Amino acid sequence: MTLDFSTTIAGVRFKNPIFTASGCAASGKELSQFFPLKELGAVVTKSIMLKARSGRPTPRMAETPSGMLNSIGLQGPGIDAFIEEDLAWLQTQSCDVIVSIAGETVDEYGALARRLRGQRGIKAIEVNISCPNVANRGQVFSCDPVTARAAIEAVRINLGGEFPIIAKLSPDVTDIVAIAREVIEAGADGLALINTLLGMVINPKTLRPHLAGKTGGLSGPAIRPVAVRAIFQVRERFPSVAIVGMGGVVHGEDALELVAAGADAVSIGTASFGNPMSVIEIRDRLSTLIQDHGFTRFSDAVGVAHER
Amino acid sequence: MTLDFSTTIAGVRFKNPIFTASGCAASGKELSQFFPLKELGAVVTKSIMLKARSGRPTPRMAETPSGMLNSIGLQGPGIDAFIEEDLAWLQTQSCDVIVSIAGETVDEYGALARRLRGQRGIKAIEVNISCPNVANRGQVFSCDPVTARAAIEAVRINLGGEFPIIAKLSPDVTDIVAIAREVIEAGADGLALINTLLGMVINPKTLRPHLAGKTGGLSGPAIRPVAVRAIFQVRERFPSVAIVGMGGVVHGEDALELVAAGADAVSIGTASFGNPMSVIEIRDRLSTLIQDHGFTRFSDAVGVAHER
Amino acid sequence: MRQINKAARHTTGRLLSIRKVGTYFHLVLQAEGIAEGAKPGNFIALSVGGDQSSMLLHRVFAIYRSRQDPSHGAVIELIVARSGKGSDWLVAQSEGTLLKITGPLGTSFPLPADPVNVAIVGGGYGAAPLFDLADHLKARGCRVDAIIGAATSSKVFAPLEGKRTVNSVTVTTDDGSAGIQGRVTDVLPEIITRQRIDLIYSCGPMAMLRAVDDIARSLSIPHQVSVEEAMACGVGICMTCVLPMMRGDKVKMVRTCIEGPVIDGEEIAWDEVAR
Amino acid sequence: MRQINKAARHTTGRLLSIRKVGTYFHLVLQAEGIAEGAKPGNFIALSVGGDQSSMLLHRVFAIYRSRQDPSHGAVIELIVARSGKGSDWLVAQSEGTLLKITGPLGTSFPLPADPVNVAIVGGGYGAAPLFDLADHLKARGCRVDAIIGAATSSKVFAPLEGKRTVNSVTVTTDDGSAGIQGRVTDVLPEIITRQRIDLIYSCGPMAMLRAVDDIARSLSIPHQVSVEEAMACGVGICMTCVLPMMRGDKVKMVRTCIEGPVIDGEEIAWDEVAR
Ligand SMILES: Cc1cc2nc3c(=O)[nH]c(=O)nc-3n(C[C@H](O)[C@H](O)[C@H](O)COP(=O)(O)OP(=O)(O)OC[C@H]3O[C@@H](n4cnc5c(N)ncnc54)[C@H](O)[C@@H]3O)c2cc1C
Ligand SMILES: Cc1cc2nc3c(=O)[nH]c(=O)nc-3n(C[C@H](O)[C@H](O)[C@H](O)COP(=O)(O)OP(=O)(O)OC[C@H]3O[C@@H](n4cnc5c(N)ncnc54)[C@H](O)[C@@H]3O)c2cc1C
Ligand SMILES: Cc1cc2nc3c(=O)[nH]c(=O)nc-3n(C[C@H](O)[C@H](O)[C@H](O)COP(=O)(O)O)c2cc1C
Ligand SMILES: Cc1cc2nc3c(=O)[nH]c(=O)nc-3n(C[C@H](O)[C@H](O)[C@H](O)COP(=O)(O)O)c2cc1C
Ligand code: FES
Ligand code: FES
Repeated sequence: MTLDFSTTIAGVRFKNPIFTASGCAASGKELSQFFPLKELGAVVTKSIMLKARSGRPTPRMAETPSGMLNSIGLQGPGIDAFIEEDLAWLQTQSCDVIVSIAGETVDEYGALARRLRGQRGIKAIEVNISCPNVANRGQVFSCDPVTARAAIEAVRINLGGEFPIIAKLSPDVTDIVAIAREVIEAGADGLALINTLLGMVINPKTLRPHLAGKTGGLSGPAIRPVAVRAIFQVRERFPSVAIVGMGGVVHGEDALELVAAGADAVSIGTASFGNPMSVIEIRDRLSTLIQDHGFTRFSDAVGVAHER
Repeated sequence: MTLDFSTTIAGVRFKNPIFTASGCAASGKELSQFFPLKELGAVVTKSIMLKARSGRPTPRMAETPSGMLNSIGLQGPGIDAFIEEDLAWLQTQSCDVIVSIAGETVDEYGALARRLRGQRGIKAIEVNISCPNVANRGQVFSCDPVTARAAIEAVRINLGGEFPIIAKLSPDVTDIVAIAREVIEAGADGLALINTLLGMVINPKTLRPHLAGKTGGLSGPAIRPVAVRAIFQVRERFPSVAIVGMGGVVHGEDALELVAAGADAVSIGTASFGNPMSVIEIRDRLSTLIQDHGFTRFSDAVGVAHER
Repeated sequence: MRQINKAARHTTGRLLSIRKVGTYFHLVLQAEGIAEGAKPGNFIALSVGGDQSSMLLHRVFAIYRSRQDPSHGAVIELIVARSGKGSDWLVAQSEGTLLKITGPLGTSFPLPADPVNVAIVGGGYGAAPLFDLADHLKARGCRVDAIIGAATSSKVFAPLEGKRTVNSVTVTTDDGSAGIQGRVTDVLPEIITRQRIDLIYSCGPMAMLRAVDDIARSLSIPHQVSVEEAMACGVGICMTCVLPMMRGDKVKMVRTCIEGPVIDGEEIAWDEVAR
Repeated sequence: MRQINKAARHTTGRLLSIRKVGTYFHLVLQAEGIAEGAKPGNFIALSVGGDQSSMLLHRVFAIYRSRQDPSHGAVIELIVARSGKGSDWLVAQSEGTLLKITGPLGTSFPLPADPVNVAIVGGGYGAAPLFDLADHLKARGCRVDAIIGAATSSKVFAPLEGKRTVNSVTVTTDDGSAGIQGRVTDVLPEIITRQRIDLIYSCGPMAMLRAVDDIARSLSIPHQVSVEEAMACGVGICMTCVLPMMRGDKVKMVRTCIEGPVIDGEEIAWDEVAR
């Protein structure tokens, strides 16, 4: 019995369901010295903005129990340099690429989408409307149904149906199902669940916030139960929407948890920081586990926790 | 130099700022074999409801990375038996007591408050409007500004000003400052921050939700950065409201983090499950740390992270 | 009457020895202030994983034996099975490791006043505390017949000293690799009849306990059960370890770390127990 | 030109020995596939805490020396200071522990083509990689003067073999418990003049590096700095380790694990560095 380990996200097929998480693999080059990128289901690139951006000052990170806070602040070269350099390089690696974009305004989301139209070597667009590391928390589009919808509509209109749209949501909301509904109605083909939780660490020596940006995004196994819950809730309400799950996956068992809750694919973030081979190890372990459970197709395991 | 380790919550003085967390010390008796309860700033009792309640079926817990999920479902003997037995016993221990109450309806909150009026040996009432372990998530009063306000108003009116009211809030909201504002306006003298986060674990063997109640509340060090952030945000906006902080405190250093963020007292929950002496060890360590930082009064350390 | 052991202490003890016994591990722990007051059926709770561990909750283990050691003072012995991340960590420790121990906890096996005929029924590591109990029963003049079951021979816990204590040992294994192929309940009725058993004690997996209790109830033989529910604290403060039990004519969710682990079989509302 | 070491591998290596040196610990690790390609200035990243640890992120350490060991093959040596929960765990390990190692990482010290006069300036454990560098410099015919500073004598890292390699060693301590009381920068200008220093290499706390760079800039002496920024991954994927650097006429936030740790002093926009 061989396993069909492929997965389909909004009509697009990926050879396996293990992706990098946006912002946790830069644009892929750095991990490629440890394994060929085409071993992955997809490389999800760091959220790119319209203009070059230097991000927040340091310290930008704090380790927390079974997790970490980051406040990178979407540092990046801007969409033009990204397309010319990073995307061009990725195209030489015969790997599947999902490009993550982040705008400061609804118009910027539109402009980013326009800029990506016609680019080769992209399988889908992940729309980060949930980054907590921006000065004005009002900019977290996915915390408000109205702005969440507006950002996704802007992307949809400007993308012209060329690539599937995956909307990345924040768990820091009272009702994630309600936000999911908005973005699905606005044209999202899939959802990425979850972005980081807003957190803070106080430095016990200085008694001041440890991060220069004060607050940061909490990731890692600490938040996995929140991710599983969010995926489960959204999958329950929207049985057919594509879900890319993420949040604290370190072992193959963790990936299986997200899959059973309803994830069609699983992105690996923080785990790579402590072990650059994590993505490969998790992929291999997940494949074994799924077969041990008697599945012959990965897709049959998706959402299995909802069965009675 | 001796330390004034006392703290004042809404006009009431407690000999030290370390409390038990509601639901993590039963009604005190069990811990009293390890240390005298009067060593604590206060015992916060498990949230009590109007009627006896058997709670949720087992499994009721899952260990998670640096945390745990629980779905106890507010098991308890009901307010009458609580007053007659648990509260009466606590009165014999010369310890300070904060009674936590939880209702299923606004009226029940009112009825609970009425029932506590005139009871001796109570220093304050904590109003749990944020328990995630109830069948209908709509019952999480603190997830909605309107119900949050209504529950606190019902308590205030029925309590007749006899005890200070501490409203316990959920972090599972888009804007915790907005909820804090509502309950303060409704008459809360203090806030308890934070209750557990809604989470889920899937059993990797059965591929079904591990908890009988499917979802549970996430507690422990995993959520500490969320607690610190919530306390910091609320303290920033409401400099003079009393805050009882909680969430993932295991060491004295962790307690200091919450204090620096703005907590006037710190409750210890999950830590006691792995070490019943935690509360005492944390109290002693916090006292040392505060003195090492040069404070002579505990209250001077409260909120110090907000200074520039 | 079963009574909660109120002598519980929290202390730090040294792991004095650890050695493999079949698939189990036999641990000897220094436990000053804990071992002295322990009664058969009591358990202890351990912190696992060390200071920077991601595991916060207590792990609980039945006390296999407690005794006064000539060179190490008060010690307790455990029989530990690997069954997850905490027990994996525990059995990987070497002599000298310091462990945080809380105990003795829970109820103990009530001892009969008269010298009656007793059956002890143990499944897997559940057999461990029953041999200590047998010692006490023998001292009171009881006849003790042991029935020890397991999935396979390496999981049968029946130490030599233990076997010597009791009047007879019947071993059953699911796969027939030791003793009689089958379950403890396949041999129990016959032994009850032959030895005119007055009283049964059992400890093991919940499914076994229930099957034993069915037999005990049908023959109206008193049955003391040591149950095993997932515990987060072991000391009565978390309410996770509850079991539905009859209290008067009502079913109540009762903490098995406080009103158990040793419980009257007939008090358990088996039909309400989650599976 | 400094170039990132592209030979990075992820492997498991055995801790071969660990021994205290002053307040530091000297570790020898088996590092097949890593040690072979390491250059002076490179570093490695370790996972800490074991399987159930609450610590997820890499810990990075400069390679003190890498060599071929007759009995253990390719090994690397580290000098580790206790400065937090991960390093506490690391130095508590005993011989035989298996560690996940990623390396060699980062840029290395560029070596001059000609036999010039070099000053190496090390602060605390920062002195460690400089002695290996000195070896290479001596092989190219350079004169090497070492200035080693620390808060106190037990934190001065100046091993005997290292001292033999260089032409002179000047030790400074803040408290005067060893060598000259004061800072490395109190003695550096005089040594620069006396030995006609052409090139400076430094490694140590950021404040020291900055002070050394001030002197280097004012005298227009090329200065290669090995910086230390908090790192979560060490391999270029997290963007936490950035330092503001001049790129053309712009200040950019540059990853010090990829474009560093060894950096041209004059490229660092010190005024923008957070404190
Ligand atoms: C009264 C009592 C006596 C016991 N005596 C023994 C004994 O003598 N020898 C032995 O090997 N085991 C015994 N157990 C079972 C032992 O407690 C579990 O095997 C152990 O806690 C599993 O921990 P883990 O970290 O390996 O598994 P994990 O699944 O990682 O444990 C996670 C959490 O769940 C709890 N948990 C999981 N399974 C159980 C379980 N079966 N019982 C209680 N808590 C559980 C743990 O305490 C921990 O808090 C006993 C259990 C009880 C209730
Ligand atoms: C290029 C480079 C080379 C280094 N070489 C050495 C060496 O040879 N010997 C030595 O003792 N130390 C060295 N350090 C410092 C060492 O990395 C830190 O002391 C160590 O990571 C602290 O980990 P911890 O768990 O003890 O502290 P924690 O504060 O618990 O660490 C938490 C997190 O922050 C990171 N972190 C904290 N402090 C530092 C720091 N100063 N530098 C980098 N990351 C940090 C850790 O990597 C970890 O991810 C070097 C650092 C860098 C950047
Ligand atoms: C350092 C860091 C940077 C991140 N940057 C981004 C980003 O640019 N865009 C984005 O959508 N998510 C970003 N994330 C969130 C991750 O993609 C992921 O949603 C989150 O970390 C949870 O997964 P994990 O627990 O596996 O890390 C970042 C996370 C980390 C830790
Ligand atoms: C087993 C368990 C039961 C709890 N029961 C209650 C409760 O009855 N009422 C309440 O307000 N909070 C309850 N809580 C929440 C705690 O009081 C506390 O807010 C939360 O656990 C975070 O603190 P901690 O991380 O220190 O545990 C419970 C938490 C746990 C783990
Ligand atoms: S295990 Fe916590 S109450 Fe029984
Ligand atoms: S440490 Fe992660 S990018 Fe440098």
